Amino acid sequence: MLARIGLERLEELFAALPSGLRLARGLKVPEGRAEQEVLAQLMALAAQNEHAQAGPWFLGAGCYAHFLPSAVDALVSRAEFTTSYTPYQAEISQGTLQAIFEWQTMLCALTGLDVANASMYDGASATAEAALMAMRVTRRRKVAVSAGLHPSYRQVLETYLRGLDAELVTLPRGADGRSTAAGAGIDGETACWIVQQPSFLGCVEDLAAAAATAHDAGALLVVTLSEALSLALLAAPGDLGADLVCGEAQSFGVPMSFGGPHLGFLAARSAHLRQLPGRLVGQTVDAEGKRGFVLTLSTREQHIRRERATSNICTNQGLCLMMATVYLALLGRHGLRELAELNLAKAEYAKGRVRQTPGLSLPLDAPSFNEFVIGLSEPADAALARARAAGVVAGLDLAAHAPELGPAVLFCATELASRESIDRAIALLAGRSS
Amino acid sequence: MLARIGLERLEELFAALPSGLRLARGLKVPEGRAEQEVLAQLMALAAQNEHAQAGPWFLGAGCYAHFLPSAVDALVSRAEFTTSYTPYQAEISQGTLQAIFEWQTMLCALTGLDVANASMYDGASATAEAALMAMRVTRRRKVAVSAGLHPSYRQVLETYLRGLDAELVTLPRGADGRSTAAGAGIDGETACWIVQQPSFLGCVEDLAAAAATAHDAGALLVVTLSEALSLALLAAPGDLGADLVCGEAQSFGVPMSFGGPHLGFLAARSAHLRQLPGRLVGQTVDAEGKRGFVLTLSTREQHIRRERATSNICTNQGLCLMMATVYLALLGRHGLRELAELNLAKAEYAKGRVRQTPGLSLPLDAPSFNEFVIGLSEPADAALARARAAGVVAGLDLAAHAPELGPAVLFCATELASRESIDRAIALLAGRSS
Amino acid sequence: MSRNAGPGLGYEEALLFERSRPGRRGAELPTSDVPRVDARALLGGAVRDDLPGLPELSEVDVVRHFTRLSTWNAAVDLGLYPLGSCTMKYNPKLNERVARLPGFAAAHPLSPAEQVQGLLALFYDLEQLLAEIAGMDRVTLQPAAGAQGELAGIMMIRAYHEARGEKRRSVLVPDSAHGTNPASAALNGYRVVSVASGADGFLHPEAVGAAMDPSVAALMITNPNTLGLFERHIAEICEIVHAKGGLVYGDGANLNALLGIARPGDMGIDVMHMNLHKTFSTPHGGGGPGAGPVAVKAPLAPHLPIPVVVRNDGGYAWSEDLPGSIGRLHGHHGNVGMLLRAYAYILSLGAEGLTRCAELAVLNANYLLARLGDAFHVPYPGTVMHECVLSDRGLADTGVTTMDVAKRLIDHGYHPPTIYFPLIVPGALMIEPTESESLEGLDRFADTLLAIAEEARRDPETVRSAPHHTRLRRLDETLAARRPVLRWQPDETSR
Amino acid sequence: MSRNAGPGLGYEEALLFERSRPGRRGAELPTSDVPRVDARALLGGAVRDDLPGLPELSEVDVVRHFTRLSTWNAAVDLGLYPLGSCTMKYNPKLNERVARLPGFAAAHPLSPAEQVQGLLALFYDLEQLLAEIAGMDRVTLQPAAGAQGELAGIMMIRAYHEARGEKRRSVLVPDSAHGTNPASAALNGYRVVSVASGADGFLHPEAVGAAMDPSVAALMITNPNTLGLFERHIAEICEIVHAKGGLVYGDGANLNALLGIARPGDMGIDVMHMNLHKTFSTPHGGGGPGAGPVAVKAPLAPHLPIPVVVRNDGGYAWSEDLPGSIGRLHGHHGNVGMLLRAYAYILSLGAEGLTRCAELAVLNANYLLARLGDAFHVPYPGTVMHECVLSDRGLADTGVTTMDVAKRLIDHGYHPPTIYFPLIVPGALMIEPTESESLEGLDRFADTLLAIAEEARRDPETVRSAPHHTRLRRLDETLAARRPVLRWQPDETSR
Ligand SMILES: Cc1ncc(COP(=O)(O)O)c(C=O)c1O
Ligand SMILES: Cc1ncc(COP(=O)(O)O)c(C=O)c1O
Repeated sequence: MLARIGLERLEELFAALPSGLRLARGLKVPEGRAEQEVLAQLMALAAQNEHAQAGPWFLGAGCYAHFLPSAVDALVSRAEFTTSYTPYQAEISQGTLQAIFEWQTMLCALTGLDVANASMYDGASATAEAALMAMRVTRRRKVAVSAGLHPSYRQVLETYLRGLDAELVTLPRGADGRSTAAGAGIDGETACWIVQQPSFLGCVEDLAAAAATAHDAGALLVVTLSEALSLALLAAPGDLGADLVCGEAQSFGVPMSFGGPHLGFLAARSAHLRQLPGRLVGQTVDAEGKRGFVLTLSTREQHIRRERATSNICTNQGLCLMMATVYLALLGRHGLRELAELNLAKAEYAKGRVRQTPGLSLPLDAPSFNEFVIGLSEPADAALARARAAGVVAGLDLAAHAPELGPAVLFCATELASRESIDRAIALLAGRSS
Repeated sequence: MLARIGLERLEELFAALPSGLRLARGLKVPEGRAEQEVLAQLMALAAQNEHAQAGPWFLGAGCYAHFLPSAVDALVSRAEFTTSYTPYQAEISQGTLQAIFEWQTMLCALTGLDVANASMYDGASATAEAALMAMRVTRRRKVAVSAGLHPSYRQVLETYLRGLDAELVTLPRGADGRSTAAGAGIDGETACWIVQQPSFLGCVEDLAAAAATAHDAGALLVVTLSEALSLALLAAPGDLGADLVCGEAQSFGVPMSFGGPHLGFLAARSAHLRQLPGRLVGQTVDAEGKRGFVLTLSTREQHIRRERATSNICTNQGLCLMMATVYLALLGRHGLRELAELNLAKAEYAKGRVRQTPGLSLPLDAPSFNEFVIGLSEPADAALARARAAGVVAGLDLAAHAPELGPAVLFCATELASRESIDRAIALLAGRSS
Repeated sequence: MSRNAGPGLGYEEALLFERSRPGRRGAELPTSDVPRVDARALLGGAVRDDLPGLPELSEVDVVRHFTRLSTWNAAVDLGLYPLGSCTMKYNPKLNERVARLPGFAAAHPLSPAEQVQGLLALFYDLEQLLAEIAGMDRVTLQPAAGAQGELAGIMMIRAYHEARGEKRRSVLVPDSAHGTNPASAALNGYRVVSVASGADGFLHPEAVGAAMDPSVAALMITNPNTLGLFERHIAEICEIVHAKGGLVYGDGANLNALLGIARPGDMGIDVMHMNLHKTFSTPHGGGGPGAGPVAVKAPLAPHLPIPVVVRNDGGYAWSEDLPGSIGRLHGHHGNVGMLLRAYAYILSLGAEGLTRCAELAVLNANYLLARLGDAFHVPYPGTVMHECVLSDRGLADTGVTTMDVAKRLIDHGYHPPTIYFPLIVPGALMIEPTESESLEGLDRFADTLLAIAEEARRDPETVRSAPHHTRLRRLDETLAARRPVLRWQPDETSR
Repeated sequence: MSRNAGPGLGYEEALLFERSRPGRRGAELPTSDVPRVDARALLGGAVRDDLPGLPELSEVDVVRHFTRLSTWNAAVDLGLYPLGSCTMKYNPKLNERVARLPGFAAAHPLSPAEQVQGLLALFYDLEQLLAEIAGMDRVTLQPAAGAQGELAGIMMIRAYHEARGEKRRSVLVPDSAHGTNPASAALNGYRVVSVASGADGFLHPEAVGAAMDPSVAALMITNPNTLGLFERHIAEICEIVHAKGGLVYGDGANLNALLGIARPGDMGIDVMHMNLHKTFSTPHGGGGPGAGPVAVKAPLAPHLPIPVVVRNDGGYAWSEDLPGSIGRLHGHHGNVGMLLRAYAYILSLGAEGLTRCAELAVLNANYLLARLGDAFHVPYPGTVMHECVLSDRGLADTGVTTMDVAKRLIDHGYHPPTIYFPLIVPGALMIEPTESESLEGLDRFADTLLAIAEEARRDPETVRSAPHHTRLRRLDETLAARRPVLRWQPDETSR
């Protein structure tokens, strides 16, 4: 091969590098190892992590333990989906393209909006991008955020806005846990109001009221979700007036994987299409008139529009989108709904147990979906440690997130939670070893 | 649909069944359960089994713990391989056909013979079918078997011969563990001599001598293997005079799975092709002269020849063949050899430790591959239980299989065994908790 | 009609050996932590030099090779695969996940029973479930496929007669039977006597009665039979055989039609196998592995293969304490990975789900028969069970044969039905849709077959030269058999 | 020339919604062991009625649907996928297995650090490894892809300047840069100033010097650049930027060319991202997920995103104690599943293996350039690094464009190279073979491209109307953009 290139030594391939820039030593990276060895090493690391397959699990807070139907991984791991890339060349990427089109369609149905993109990195950055989009649409610079926004999403939003000519205001949480627009944070400068549904603390928000308030001020209502399954039970945010719906769709068949890769999404009304970030797939026809799909409207995107693009996003979360598309297809119209009802029933059962358990309380009155706050009568870390010692992961310590509630945990019950395990977890939280 | 059939009720579809034969009640089978429930139930059952991924493992004896390269399962689990069937329709089954042809080719190379079929059920039935084939070829009725044949293979052979006009004689084991033809078990009535290489107790047999003895009597030499990896190190049996080579290829990338599905094989010389049981794939051309593959010589088989077929085998072990074909392709010419050498080195190291360990002995002098007998100074079940309690599966108790050796275990060390785990296992067998 | 398939892109791929390049490897070995051993010093002449017959390829070479090969196969996961008698139903993905759990996939057959109680419990329970479904008393899970199950059954029948001091010499097999039936009987040394089916496709008591005498060990019967018909005289036939001291072996390959509807054991069957890869949805794997458990009535239980799983106070154990056993049939415990899948399948479906399988499988077969019966000759008209058999007789004047129709189906993206079987139907097309197919899928398939029948009249040459869209055109099977090339050799010129 | 692909069989498949049939379902839910809840009573108007927009399908419908869809994709596992700038190297199967271990795949981001020490140890070690490979001091693993890494880097640059009391307003970006570079700078509020590449394809110190002033926060540079050339003036350019108080951002998308050969950190780069899905072989997934860790020199370390992993006596912990941090960039800890795969990849290859990647990737690119350089116009001749850029200029008289050549490659079973990028090369064909390709594979690809060039002269219409063998012919992108149909609607007529 070298001869064909006109060289004699492999070395010469790098002649263009100024010698001072060459690395004079080998990399300080351990010697390569065989598959057997690497697997053993990584299995040893994996064995050091607590995980949701090992026992009862009630920790959610933006990353949810749901059952993953076997067909999802079986299909998604097909090499044609896994080892292909962004479907730039439509004729040889129709599999990916059609699936994205199907995802867009289903996401529109779930959110009640007209257009949805082919994924954002995660719920947090999708929320930040939604805020930026609202600022572009409204040409305003103030972003109002409910206190109920997931604290990490909130932090990411701050990161994205820092350096820009933007202002971030926080709207308070009402006594029952729901957001209020009290304090008149929404005004003629406000680009959008961002409301999480259900809120970080599990409260189901009144979106219609929020929409009215936002729209009255000429602002957009952005609804963000970290538990997308709630969309199967709660009214489509678009139907209640939301202009942008964004968030995290990890609950649709994507493994928790210590927080990623997950599946950010962003849906909007047609009117705002040109300001939407991210990839879009559209329908078209081939030279013989047969239906097919292509990436489209890319004049919004960085590879065409560069610094005037709607975002810098390029590689997104393609395979997670594929997981969610397969998942929604499997669960389908009735399955997804019933699954959401089952989640609700499990959480309501847990709430009932809490009510019956001395020493525990429900500090927030607002209705919830599959997650809610349990008030404790001792520090949460002690209660959670006791539960963990009994093999139960009983929720998230809220000390850092909502100290005003006193000792409390955020408790999530999905379809994976058996009644018996809920009983055990509540008992453990209350101080009784079960 | 019923209307199109001309019926009114589903019920009527079964009108042809005499009513007395209809099941008047529901099946006593538990109510159907959701995937999540069935998985949980089976995970609970799986958790009750000792297995080779949980700790050091030195139990072989015909079923071997080898490393399974990830690419094997990734490829074999492709739906096109998993959910297709016997490639009767060649034009739409070329994937399976070409892979079988490749397997046949590699098996010929490993065994040193001319033709190999597309699998038998397992090593045991392959050995039995080889005996039957030898009887057909020689038109003789006596089958001589080395004492070193795997006891289960021996039992299966007895089962297959029972009822036939056949006689089974056993040739003794010499003092060093190897087979001898002493006792003149091989004579003019003998169809074949079946020698396992290495023997059940791990001894490497002298096949050239066996071939000479068998051929002198006009009998065939059948070599059977339960550890196919030995073929990568030991001389090809065909080159040493074996007429039929059969056995078990589980070691080539097939999971242990509690003993099956595994991969029986049978290879022969061209001269005996017409007596070979099982499927064969052959090369041909299509209508345009392009090379392709088809099932061939099926006039040997049950679906054409019925009661005059060479066997009754129909469905065989297709997907296991695919695993082995991928495995051999990955390991390849040098990898498979080096793997065999590594197995040898691990076992020799273990032997060395045994020699140094008071209370343990090596009762058999014959050379071995990756498995050998360790003599103990206490009952094997006690020693193995001690090791197990320490998390080490230290071999097979030979009490039932070779009581004449005194307390002893059959100990197998593959590439999965680390030096440290070998040291531990030997120490545990010798009575020291490591 | 909406299209199922048409022209597309086909990848080419040479043989592994042709792709081989010196020095490549697809798997690295771990560094040895023990001293190297000089194999030759240790083993002398017993050592070989090298493995020149194996290829040298990188992991990516191997992955691409088999990925490309896979694209040349039809598969249930790609569409209807109506191979009659094979019950190519959908294989739920859950079952694949179950079989890969380390507690199953990495378990060892020689672990002491106390250490593998989960597996033994599963064996025990699966035996009970299969016995209930078949209407029999006991089950062995050892046979690796249907044919080995037949062999085991025949051996048990022999053992049964011998235990009664009888030496019976022959086995009756209907002419419509699958080839494994006579082959299994012959493999165990029985003389096979063929019994002709009646003109109506059924086995008649008279025919059996005429063939039945005290030298006959058993009748092998398939019900529904290979024409897809329920053997309506089954009870009477069993009585005739039993009256002469014979036993009835039931080929359970077609059990899918009867799940929860009727049970072979209730019809007089004494021994039967089940093909778990058919009725119980374990994947067919390009030709296996399958599993062929055998169910027996109590009188045959003493002859079951050993070991058997028994339940005692401490849990489950293996027992070889069965003096009348035919012995061992498998090197270990059978195709366990397939048993696991079948078990998960039965638990998933439950009693109602299983019954629904039979109902829909039969409905689907009759629907196809109704849609196709005008265009194709139906040798044995009437209501069928899980499959229907057509023939090419009506196409005789076009020169188009069953083989041509089958190959033309490939162009439309369908795996062809079973063809030229059963042997009693010249030019048979044996179609088994299974319960997995939807109405619209059946319609699309029927439309395609009707279009081919029509094409056979309009443009027979196109049908006769099919397939046209596959990477390879029709393959020459005669050449393959006449000049067998059964392995690649270096001098072989690749085309 | 041996064929890579040609005509074959293509399956058709409608949309999920068109396949939907009332009453079907692809997943059963577990029986509830808790009381049913009346959602409407509980939640009132917040509850919706139904989900009519979701399809109703059985598991087999869904499996066939996506299995068929998959057959319409090109993939690395099917062959050469020479998409320039994307480093479509082979993705070892081990890494897929690793990512699915329950201790990783079912771990939760909010578990207390003591409960996930294996993951934190891995984060810590991977950061060290990436820092060493890049020649930088610290690394954040949070960014989900290269572009988010760029944004993080730009934010850190802003924080760095602001910490020094400086408000810089603009970022220099060469005209050959990838679109994410200017977009990332703009997303963080910087004015983007484009710097022209030299006629020789290199960025020149003079050009940078002319654009550089104290209002410039940073220069973003890609090295090797998007022409595949090593920016030979990199050291001098960095000095110029540094001299004016600016920082240099390195786009590490092309790091594959430099592994073990040279390190951006040693050239003067202050901040850079790495695309783990390119250089470190995590699968591209049809458009992600990727991972875009950012490496920085020590002066930027105070500005890394939080949380960071720290090592203490008790093991590893998260720390948010970084007052200068730009904040959090990801809802949790980044695309961890991709980090795991990249870690396994680095451990597998080791120092030598990584260096070998670079050597072979560069060798392969130069080999293709040598084979193709006569038939295709080479806008910037010379030795390239990991990729080479050609153009369609030589074909102008045939009317065949880069687009046509790309589409014709599809007929031969190849995914086309990146086309029409970098923007400074009209009609660019940007080819990155990666180290995964074998010599014979490269030759086959080169032969194909040469044959297409030849065909363009002989029979331009065939090239211009390509692809011919795919299920769909050339798709109308203009129509899609002009009349956007971005979701399926019931009234939409399916064709
Ligand atoms: C009617 C019938 N009997 C027996 C068999 C043999 O079963 P197996 O292939 O599992 O050995 C088959 C399968 O092809 C069959 O269709
Ligand atoms: C040169 C270059 N820079 C940046 C990017 C953006 O990286 P990502 O797609 O990971 O966001 C790419 C990827 O396409 C690239 O090729």
